[in-house]
Amino acid sequence: MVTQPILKISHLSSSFKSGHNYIKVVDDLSLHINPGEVVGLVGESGSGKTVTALSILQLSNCLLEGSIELNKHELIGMKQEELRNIRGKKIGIIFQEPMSSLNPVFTIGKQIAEVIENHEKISHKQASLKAISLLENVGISQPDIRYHEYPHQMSGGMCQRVMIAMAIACQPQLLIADEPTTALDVSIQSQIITLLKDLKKQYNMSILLITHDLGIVAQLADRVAVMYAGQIVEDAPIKEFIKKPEHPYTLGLIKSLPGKHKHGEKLFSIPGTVPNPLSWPNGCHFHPRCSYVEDQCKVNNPCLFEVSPGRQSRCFFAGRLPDEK
Amino acid sequence: MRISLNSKRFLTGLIPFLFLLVSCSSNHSVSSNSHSKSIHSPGPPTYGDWLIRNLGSDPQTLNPVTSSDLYSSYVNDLIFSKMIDVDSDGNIIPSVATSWNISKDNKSFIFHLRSDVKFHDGVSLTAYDVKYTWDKIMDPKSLAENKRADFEYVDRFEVINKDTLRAVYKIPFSPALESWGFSIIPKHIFEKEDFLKSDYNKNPIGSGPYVFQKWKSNQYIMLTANNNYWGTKPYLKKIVFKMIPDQTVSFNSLLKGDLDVEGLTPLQWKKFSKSSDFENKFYKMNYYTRSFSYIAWNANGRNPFFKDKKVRQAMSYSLNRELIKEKVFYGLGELCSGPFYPKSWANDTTIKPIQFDLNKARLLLSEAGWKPGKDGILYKNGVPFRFKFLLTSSSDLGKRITIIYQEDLRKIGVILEPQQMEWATFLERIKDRDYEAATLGWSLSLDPDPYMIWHSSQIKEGLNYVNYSNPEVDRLIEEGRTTFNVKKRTELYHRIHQILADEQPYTFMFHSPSLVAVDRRFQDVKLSNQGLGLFLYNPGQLNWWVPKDMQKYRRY
Amino acid sequence: MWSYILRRVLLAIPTFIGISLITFFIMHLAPGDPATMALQGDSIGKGMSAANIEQMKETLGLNDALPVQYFRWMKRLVCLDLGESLKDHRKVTEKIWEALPNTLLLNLLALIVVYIVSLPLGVFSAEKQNTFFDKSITTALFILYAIPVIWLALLLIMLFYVKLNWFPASGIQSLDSEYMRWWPWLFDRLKHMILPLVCFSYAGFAVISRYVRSSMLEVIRQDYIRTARAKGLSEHKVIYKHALSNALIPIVTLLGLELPGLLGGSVIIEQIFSWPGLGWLFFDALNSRDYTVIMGLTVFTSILVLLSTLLSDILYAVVDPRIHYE
Amino acid sequence: MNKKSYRHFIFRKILHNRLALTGGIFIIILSLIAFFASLIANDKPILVIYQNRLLLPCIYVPQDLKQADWLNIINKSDFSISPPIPYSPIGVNLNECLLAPSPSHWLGTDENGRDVLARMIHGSRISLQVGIIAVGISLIVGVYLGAMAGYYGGWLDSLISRFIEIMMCFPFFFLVLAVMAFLEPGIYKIMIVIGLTSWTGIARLTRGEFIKIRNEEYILAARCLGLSNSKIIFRHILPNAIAPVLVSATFGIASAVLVESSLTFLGFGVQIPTASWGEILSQGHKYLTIAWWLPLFPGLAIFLTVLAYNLLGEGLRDALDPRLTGSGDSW
Repeated sequence: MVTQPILKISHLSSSFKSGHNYIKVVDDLSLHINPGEVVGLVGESGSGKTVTALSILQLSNCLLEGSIELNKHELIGMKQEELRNIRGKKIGIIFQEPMSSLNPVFTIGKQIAEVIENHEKISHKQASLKAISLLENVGISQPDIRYHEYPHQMSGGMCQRVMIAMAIACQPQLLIADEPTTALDVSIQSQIITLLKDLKKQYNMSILLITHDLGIVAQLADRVAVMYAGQIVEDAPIKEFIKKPEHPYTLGLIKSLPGKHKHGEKLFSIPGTVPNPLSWPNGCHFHPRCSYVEDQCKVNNPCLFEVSPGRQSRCFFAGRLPDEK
Repeated sequence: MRISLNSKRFLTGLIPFLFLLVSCSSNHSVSSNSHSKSIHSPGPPTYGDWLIRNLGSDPQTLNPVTSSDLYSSYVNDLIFSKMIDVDSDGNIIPSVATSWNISKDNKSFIFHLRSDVKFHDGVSLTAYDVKYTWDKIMDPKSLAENKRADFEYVDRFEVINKDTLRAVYKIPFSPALESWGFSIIPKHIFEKEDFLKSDYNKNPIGSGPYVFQKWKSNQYIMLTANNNYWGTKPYLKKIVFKMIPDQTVSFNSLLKGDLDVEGLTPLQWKKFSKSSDFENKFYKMNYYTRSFSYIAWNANGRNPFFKDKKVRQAMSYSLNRELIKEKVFYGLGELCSGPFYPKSWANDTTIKPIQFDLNKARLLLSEAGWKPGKDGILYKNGVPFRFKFLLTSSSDLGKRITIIYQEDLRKIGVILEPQQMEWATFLERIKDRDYEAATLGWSLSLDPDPYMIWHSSQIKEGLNYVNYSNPEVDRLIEEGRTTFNVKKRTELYHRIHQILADEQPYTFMFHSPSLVAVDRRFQDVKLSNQGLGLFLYNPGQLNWWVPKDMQKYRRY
Repeated sequence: MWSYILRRVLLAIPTFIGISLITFFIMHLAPGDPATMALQGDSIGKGMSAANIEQMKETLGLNDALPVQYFRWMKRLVCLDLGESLKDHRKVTEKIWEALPNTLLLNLLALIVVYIVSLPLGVFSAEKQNTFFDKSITTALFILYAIPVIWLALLLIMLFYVKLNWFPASGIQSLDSEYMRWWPWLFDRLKHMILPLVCFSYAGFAVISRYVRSSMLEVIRQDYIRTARAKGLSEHKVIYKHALSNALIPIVTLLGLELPGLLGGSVIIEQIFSWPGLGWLFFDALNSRDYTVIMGLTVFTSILVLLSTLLSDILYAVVDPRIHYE
Repeated sequence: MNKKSYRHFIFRKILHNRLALTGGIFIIILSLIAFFASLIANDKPILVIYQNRLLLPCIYVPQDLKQADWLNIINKSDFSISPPIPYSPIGVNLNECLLAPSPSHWLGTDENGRDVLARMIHGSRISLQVGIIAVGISLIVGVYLGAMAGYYGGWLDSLISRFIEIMMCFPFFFLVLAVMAFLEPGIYKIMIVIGLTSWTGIARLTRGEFIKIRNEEYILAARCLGLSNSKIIFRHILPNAIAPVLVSATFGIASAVLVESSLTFLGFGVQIPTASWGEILSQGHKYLTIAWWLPLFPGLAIFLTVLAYNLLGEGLRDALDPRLTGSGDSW
């Protein structure tokens, strides 16, 4: 049975206004998320993955083209009031820097209760009770005391838990996690990931996980989409992706994982750096750094096509890449 | 007798004055273009309405003994009564003292007081109050320095009985009588009080025509008519003194009717009051105050210029007073030739003021040994003729005259370097004789006795800070102080006038015009022709009244 | 918190002594002395003979050495007695109490008017940065700031008092004010206050709105503002609740800086509008070298300054939970 | 972005900001006028050939011609160039008192017959210098003390803060009076006094900013690199703390011009016969209803200068502080 995707992004491109011209940062991106599914959006920093996340909720002031559909409701061009009913209610979002994402002059309890009161017509008393239960739900001890504390009195990990509590306060269908663990140390990271897993099961919500850490994607995500220079270059279920990547860039990414290399060997790293949005190479954006580059790669622009059921890749030689042993 | 220089409103506005010795009634009429004759409207004078006047700022205090500034004397003259007073012609007239007789040797005076005079709190005024007031003036702790100097030669002052007092002098002292016209303070009140800090200094109790009602500091002082006043009852129900320091605002308040009386600057008088509606809204009064402005040349030898008479005369010749009178006073001032009030008998009208003549100045300077150097500046044995000229920064007209004078002096090779000073600093430099030249002014009392300013004994201690000493002038002054015969004093003072006009210790500049506008609704407005203005004589504003239909303030 | 306040108050005492010491000695540096000035009032009279002035100095105790005079003054200050004015021997506290309400009333109203107007203006121009609205508001406020106060005072008087006769131009109330019932009395006081109030507050708009704008611009770019939007809050709530409460922190310290201005009063405005405030009192005392009144005024200003700096620090802690004082 | 291009970046930003540009141009023109004041408005000719001697009287007057009457020199000279406004700022001419603006006197004459335009041109020197000298001093003292108090903290901070509080309630008039009395009275001394007493606001602001920035990461990083304290303060902290200080500095310059005019109004300002806008305005105060041009033009000049300073300051502040430019362009 073909499940209806919660979120369907097709041919999205968002560009920043700089001076009098617009610089395209996300170029013709298409992605869909099914209910209850965790999709990992992976890419080096500067590949446009955070802009994509923010564009969904239109939080970054850039020009959006294409369509973003949430349960068949087109978000781009939606009136501000309706968009507000989506934000925090239907789609929750957590950010990379939990410490600076909480308002320093309000208590964390008040900031959580604010979301509930904003979307559900319930009294302040019930909202604060619900906030306390949420705090407990995200694993914060003595929630009734913590309710009255300020963000600067809490550690990074606790702040991230508060952010999560805020995001899931109104049981959203989709949670966007923009590099939730990058700013935290490793031990806290795994706690946050297990927390996200439990919440996914408990609220049966789908998660768009944005990160540059393949390890986290492997643990949490069901499917992964790799972005490079504003485009999705590969979209595949996690297991098949790890076993056999279908794009030179994702191949390089997997090879550079520390676990994969042999003792004494030099760690593999993809030569060159991510191009600046102002100067994307024509043709395939990856061709300057690709070790399988051909002439046609430099000229025409590969499109994302189905390699096998549920798998897509943006490379002329997808599926025919020699296996690296 | 009180001489003082007024700097705040230097050369303009109302100048302080208090007393007068007996003088022949002079018949000079006030200058032609004023409308001082009061317009009598039909019908007898009626009571009611207020008079709103303007003081620049709060009077120092309302205790007549300790106060020394002009504003407090304006208010106190209405609240307190005096033994003797002065009329519009400057003659001494009886007040609380009905009569007084002078002993044959001119050394003792006996005053006879009225018995029906009552203070505002109902207690009657007796000779003991007058004696108490005199004791307080003489007591150093009451800080009444400037009044104490008048009684220098008084041997003793005693009460004979409830209504008579006697004053005995060590030597016959002609300017004596006028000094006995001080305001009498209630003994029964101040006895119990600490004299300086007493609350009655802020709400005084006197025996004058007006009772003190309210003083809101830096806002207004309100006096109400004294119903059981022993003299002729005043017609105006209330007199209010407002405090408006800014001249532009006070002038406009006059135009809007918030003020009834206000002094005008020469410019306002000339440019403004020509308009017809100003004419039929206000009387315009123009008179010479008993004051003159001058430039003091410090002849104490510390500077190489002004010890020499010729140099001083040259400096006087190079001041273009005619042009300044025309352009700064708009023709309203009058050139001054000597230290006496032009209409007073002491003034020798035959002496004409020095005319502006740069060539004569150059001649005098070269006679005095000042030869022009290469750069056009005069030199004498190597010293350039460059001197510092002190003036107060608050006096606007002083600045204008200095600028004009500086320009003319430069033409004859003399460099004048102006130094503007804040009033207190200026006073300090004058007191310590630490200056080369300075521009000031004197306001004179009625009695022309010039002892304080010109007698050589006053060089170290008193007011003779130009270091002027001339034995003949000393002799004339001393003689003038002891003779009571007016004709004799006139000759003495005319001689003094001739010597000073020749020696030019000062460059005598102007008799400044005092220009006043009064609301036409007041009747019987009379101007004194001895420079006492509208208020500083008896009856002054006590005669003013307003017909019923023109009264503005009626409700209270 | 209370130990911090106590520490600050204890610390304020040496500061206060320092202020009074410096003022006392610099005051005596300036030439001219109260005896001469008290004797002369505004003109050189007979009293100027050296003997009289010496006598006066003796009675006023001005001949003693400066330290002696300072301690005598300090001794009386300790029992809250500021002494008597050298000019008219009235109690200094009485003179200051007369003038204080007038200046305080006017300045407080001006401060309130300034903040009420410039806060929204600053926020708007920050919100709509670099739009036509922002540019026109800024230019208009600078034009207002640039007008010299002497000029404005005169233009106001000529227009509203002379031509239109809407507002009186001098004094704080009309002569017959105490006969009025309370409502016309209040209206009369307000009418007298309008013109000086405009002169006091017109320059403040530009200053405060610039600070509010730059502080708001900084806050708007913070992450928690994006979180607030992500929570689906209305733009109004995001700006006025989340952004403004953070942007207010530097404005509070600015308020602390403004308080001393309350006492200063402006000599020029008070002289032109004959407003009997502390500015005029101070200028008179300055001209007549009335040492005790000047010292009394300095005591008042320094207490207010120390209080206001302490208050602004405490307000800082109240507004910004991150800061607290042990 | 290397150093040179950063300055170039700011300059381009200001050029781009039309209002700040107009302010800047006005100030530059004003400074030129002030600099060449004696060549623009003077009764002496700019260049004259007289008794076959080439003279530049506006710049240097030889000894023997110090008191000379330049009018007949011009008539008798073979060739001479007179300045556009042939009136000296202090030349009294009593026959032309209080003339309305006319072709001969573009801005009319004052009560002593001196040409208002000539006096305003020479007065511009004083008004420009007042702002720069007074605020220059208060900036240097304020920023330095504020930085020391903010950066080092502890006893130094409380010492400087107490000193700031003392200076805040010090009666500013007294210092003016003491200076006027002891040293020769002059406007430059007053400027220095204004500077020395108005730095407290800037000091407090700088201290606040330094305390905030002191424990930012990039400062800790700089410390780890072993940079000296002074380098950290002036190279790293100051550029970030400069924004509010600049705001108060631009207001400082503007208010210094206004303070000069108020001081002159109260009689403490410039000495006669030198001209300054404040002096002409305070004279004009009395002639408001009679000679409208006396208060109008100096008031207008002060108004435009203060406005120009503010606009330039605003543009500079926006350009200098990258955080505040927000997204994209400026005005």
